[in-house]
Amino acid sequence: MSTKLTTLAEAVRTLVRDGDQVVLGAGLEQAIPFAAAHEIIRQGKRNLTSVAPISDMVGDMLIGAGCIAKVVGAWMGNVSAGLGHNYRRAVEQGLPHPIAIEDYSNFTLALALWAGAYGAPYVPVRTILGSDIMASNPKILKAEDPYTKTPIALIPPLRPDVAFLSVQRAAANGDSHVWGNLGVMQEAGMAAERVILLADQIVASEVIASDPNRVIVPGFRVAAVVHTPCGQHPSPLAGHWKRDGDFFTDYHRLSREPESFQAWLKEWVFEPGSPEGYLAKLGRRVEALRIREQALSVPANYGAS
Amino acid sequence: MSTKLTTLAEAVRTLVRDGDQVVLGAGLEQAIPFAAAHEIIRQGKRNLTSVAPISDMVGDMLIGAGCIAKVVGAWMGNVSAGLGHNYRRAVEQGLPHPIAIEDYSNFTLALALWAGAYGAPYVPVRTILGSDIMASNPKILKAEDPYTKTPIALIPPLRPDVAFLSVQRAAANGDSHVWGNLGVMQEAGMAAERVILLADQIVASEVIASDPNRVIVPGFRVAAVVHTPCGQHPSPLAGHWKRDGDFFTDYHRLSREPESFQAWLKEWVFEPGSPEGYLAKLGRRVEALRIREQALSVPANYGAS
Amino acid sequence: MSQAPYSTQELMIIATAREIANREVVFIGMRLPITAFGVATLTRAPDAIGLFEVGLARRQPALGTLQTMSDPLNQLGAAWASGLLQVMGTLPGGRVDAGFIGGAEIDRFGNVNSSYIGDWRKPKVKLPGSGGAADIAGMAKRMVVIMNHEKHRFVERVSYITSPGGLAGGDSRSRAGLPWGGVGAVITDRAILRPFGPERELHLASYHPGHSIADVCDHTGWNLKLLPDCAPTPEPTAAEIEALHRVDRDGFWR
Amino acid sequence: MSQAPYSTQELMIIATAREIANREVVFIGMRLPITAFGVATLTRAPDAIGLFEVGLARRQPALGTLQTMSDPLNQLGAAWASGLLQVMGTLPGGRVDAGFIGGAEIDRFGNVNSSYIGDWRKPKVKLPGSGGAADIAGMAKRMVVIMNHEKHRFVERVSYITSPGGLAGGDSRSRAGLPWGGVGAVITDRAILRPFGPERELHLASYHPGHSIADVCDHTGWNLKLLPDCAPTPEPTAAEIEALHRVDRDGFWR
Repeated sequence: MSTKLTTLAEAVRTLVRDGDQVVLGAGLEQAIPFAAAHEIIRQGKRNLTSVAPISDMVGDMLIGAGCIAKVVGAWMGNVSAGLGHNYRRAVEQGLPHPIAIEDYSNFTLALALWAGAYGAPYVPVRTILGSDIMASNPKILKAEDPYTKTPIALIPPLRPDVAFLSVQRAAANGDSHVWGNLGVMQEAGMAAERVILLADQIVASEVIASDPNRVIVPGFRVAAVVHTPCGQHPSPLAGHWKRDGDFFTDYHRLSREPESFQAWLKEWVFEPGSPEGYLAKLGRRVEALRIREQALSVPANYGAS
Repeated sequence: MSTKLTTLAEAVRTLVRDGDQVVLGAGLEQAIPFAAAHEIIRQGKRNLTSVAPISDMVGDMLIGAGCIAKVVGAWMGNVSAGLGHNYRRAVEQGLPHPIAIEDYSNFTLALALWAGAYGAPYVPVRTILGSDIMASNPKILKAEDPYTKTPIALIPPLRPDVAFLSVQRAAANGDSHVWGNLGVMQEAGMAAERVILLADQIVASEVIASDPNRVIVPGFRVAAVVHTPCGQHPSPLAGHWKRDGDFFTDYHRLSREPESFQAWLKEWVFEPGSPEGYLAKLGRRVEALRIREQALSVPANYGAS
Repeated sequence: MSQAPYSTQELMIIATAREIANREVVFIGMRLPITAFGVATLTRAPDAIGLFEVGLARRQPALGTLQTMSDPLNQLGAAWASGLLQVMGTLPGGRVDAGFIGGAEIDRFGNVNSSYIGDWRKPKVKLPGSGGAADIAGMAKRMVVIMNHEKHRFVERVSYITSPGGLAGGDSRSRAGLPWGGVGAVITDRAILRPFGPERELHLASYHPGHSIADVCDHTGWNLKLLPDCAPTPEPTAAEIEALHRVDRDGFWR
Repeated sequence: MSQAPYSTQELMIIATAREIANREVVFIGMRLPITAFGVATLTRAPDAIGLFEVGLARRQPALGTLQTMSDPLNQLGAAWASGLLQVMGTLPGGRVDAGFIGGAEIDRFGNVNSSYIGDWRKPKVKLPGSGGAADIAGMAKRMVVIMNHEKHRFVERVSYITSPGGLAGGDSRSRAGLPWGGVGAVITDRAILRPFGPERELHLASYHPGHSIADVCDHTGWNLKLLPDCAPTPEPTAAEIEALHRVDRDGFWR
């Protein structure tokens, strides 16, 4: 069995290319692979397209750092703190450079990834009929349902180049477990050309194989596994890490002006230099976020004889 | 919290109507709710449409008993033993009466249920292009993909009236856990108007809530919960019951002629009279099928503090 | 104005809770509607189900204040943890009775904007966007909008329809292809508006204690008409207040 | 004919295993292909992945003889347990290298019938149907058909195309809208056939030890042509036989 374990720097260097479509927020408000965004910024990737229904501050940060040319999504901001200042600056003032927006709703973006995952030429839908999303996104076509002769919207597939997924535990062979709300993790993982797992814990393959129903994206779809404890900080991870609300609030305040945002980037992205450096800088703060309560799932038996 | 617990006889009496579209084989080769088929036969339901990708002998038995007017599916027979004799007699000779067939492949039938579950007007697909399924099923339309201008097939939604789902454990509130291969259980359960769970075990709601990711069809979609230990016999149920291969072989032999099939029906459906009577008739045979091996899933923590 | 034993936000929560009937399946966003869902489950709707677009369903709200729908507290004890598609798919599936959304602008037909202020090709302000709001507005059997009542937010015509209400009024919503749904209520810090008449224009249904019809109309950017039975918003009952205090144990909304 | 140290079915299994390259993702049906997958993982393809349309993926075959894909033995130690849609969706998703199917009839372009003998409107024999075979034939990068070689099964034209091979030959498959795929091999109890030439007609690639070209042609319902390098099927190697004995520990296939 060949191992897929590697470092985050190596994974980003070899698997993310300038111009790629990248998924970073497939878990919506949990399991956001922030560590990957930091590495993308450090390596100076450019002209990326961010694909996600909801981008909590991870998208805003990448825009401010100049990595993003286009946002394909339904919502971008700072979930608990407010608007995304870098997003606003880019769209309203073209700073640090203009970005394009491809508007979706959450459900239609999920359908686009579903279509990409499972090879559907497109998916017809009714949920956004009447919405100006139909106007501002030219890829969404108006059509008529041939069965009922009523109006429908057509959502074409998205096949991202790279999807980063934060998971609670993974084995070196690429199999993994993730739980809590799953957002579009399965669709993004099945649609993307290259899947990179950020695993909070690396475990023996037997742990994963003990519960194959908890595997959302199978290992054969995974290109690389990176061990990044708390790599989703400041977002939460069910059963493992609480959300660091103050971090979002601080970011919101410091990203209000480009200068203070650059200082924030220097302090939290460039100077730490690596996931390990970031964790070290967080220091004892990370221990306060660690979940200690045990509320274990009642096991399922897979015995066969 | 109101309970959804009831008896199988009551559930079939109140929730299945003559002419209904009924799903009985959503788990494909495991978790086939045979006890429900027996009760449908006993209550003499008529003109049902069977909806399932694969119908192991449960469909054949319903056809032979005269309950089925139409088969919507991809495969019907006796998975381990061969062709379905009642199915053949109905199609080839109109005995006990003619039945209509709506042909699908497994994937396109699953898509039809997916569309029904999630309100898609239809799903476009390429997997069955070139197959005569496109000819023998007039509901599947040929069309052109407006994006690529290439041929596609359109699969319209299926919204069954009733779906019976066999699950390992359920709570009185309708929440449940099911594991092993899931077939189209989620799509059927989300698409059907009325979902009836056949639960191998009834457990406290806390057991289910301990692992919300193992819930495939949420309780709010469930109309009734019936406690039917080993109600999926002779099909298997992951971690709970082995497959009773001899039972399939015996059925295959005895269903070869209408007379011996009627005798089989009398012995295994009418005379037992109820799930409890059926279990009693199986007697010690059922103990040999019980899985005793413990291969428990490594738990997931849902702790939050 | 007497010193009410509840805050304006508490009144809004209780008014929102009253929009949930028993056994209903409702899409709840963050903050105020979650608390309202909790009040509903403790009063008129013990068997209501709350859905979250991140991929969760709950029978009761989480024990504690959430920052986001994905907080570990919201995962613990959930009735269903799944994907966005499965949970939001219940909307076009026709299984969702009501959905609660907010927004930056609303117009007289209940269309909501949370995407762009100004022309979307060159916006004055870029708002965060739809999230799941457009889907909820499109496919919940009814949507309830919760907003602060300010004249520049309650406008004749929104600059961008993120979430369709009645579109141009009358049958324009069904002509656009939406088979059901539309505005059930708009709950503000001053009043409750509901659609009325063949045009389904938003009318004043009730004004909150401490507010007057004139005050509400002054803060509305169109010529707000009154429902025939327009009256003050009923005061919270003791049972409602008690339920709210049980749900909002940290006193976040006082 | 010398007494071979393996059965015809064991030779077929080993020939099937040779169709799986390392790291490939393959759809395996029941019985013979499952065993072949096991042999492949122990010989040339240790990192191959086997998919089952009921909703499973495995890195190794189950320990023991299966009656169905859903047997508890096949669930235990699976690499992925999911739904039919997720697992079969990898086919149109373009992630499946090969798929193994059987059938009742096959024609000279490799189209397979497992639905109806005779006119489907009034069939002489109703066969079980496609199951997942049509999808596998349509969207695996190549399909491998495993059948017993009988003249009435190897026909000029099947009465119903359940699972498309080359359709009418030439570019008719891609003109039908199938963007990739087609027959990789047909493995029988007498021979191996492969498509060849611009028409992609099935040709004799090799004939099994103990059989002759004439014998294979006699049992084929069309004028079977030979591949330029047509030769006897290579004998199983000692390593292949050993792997087969390890997988087929009950001796089911001897």
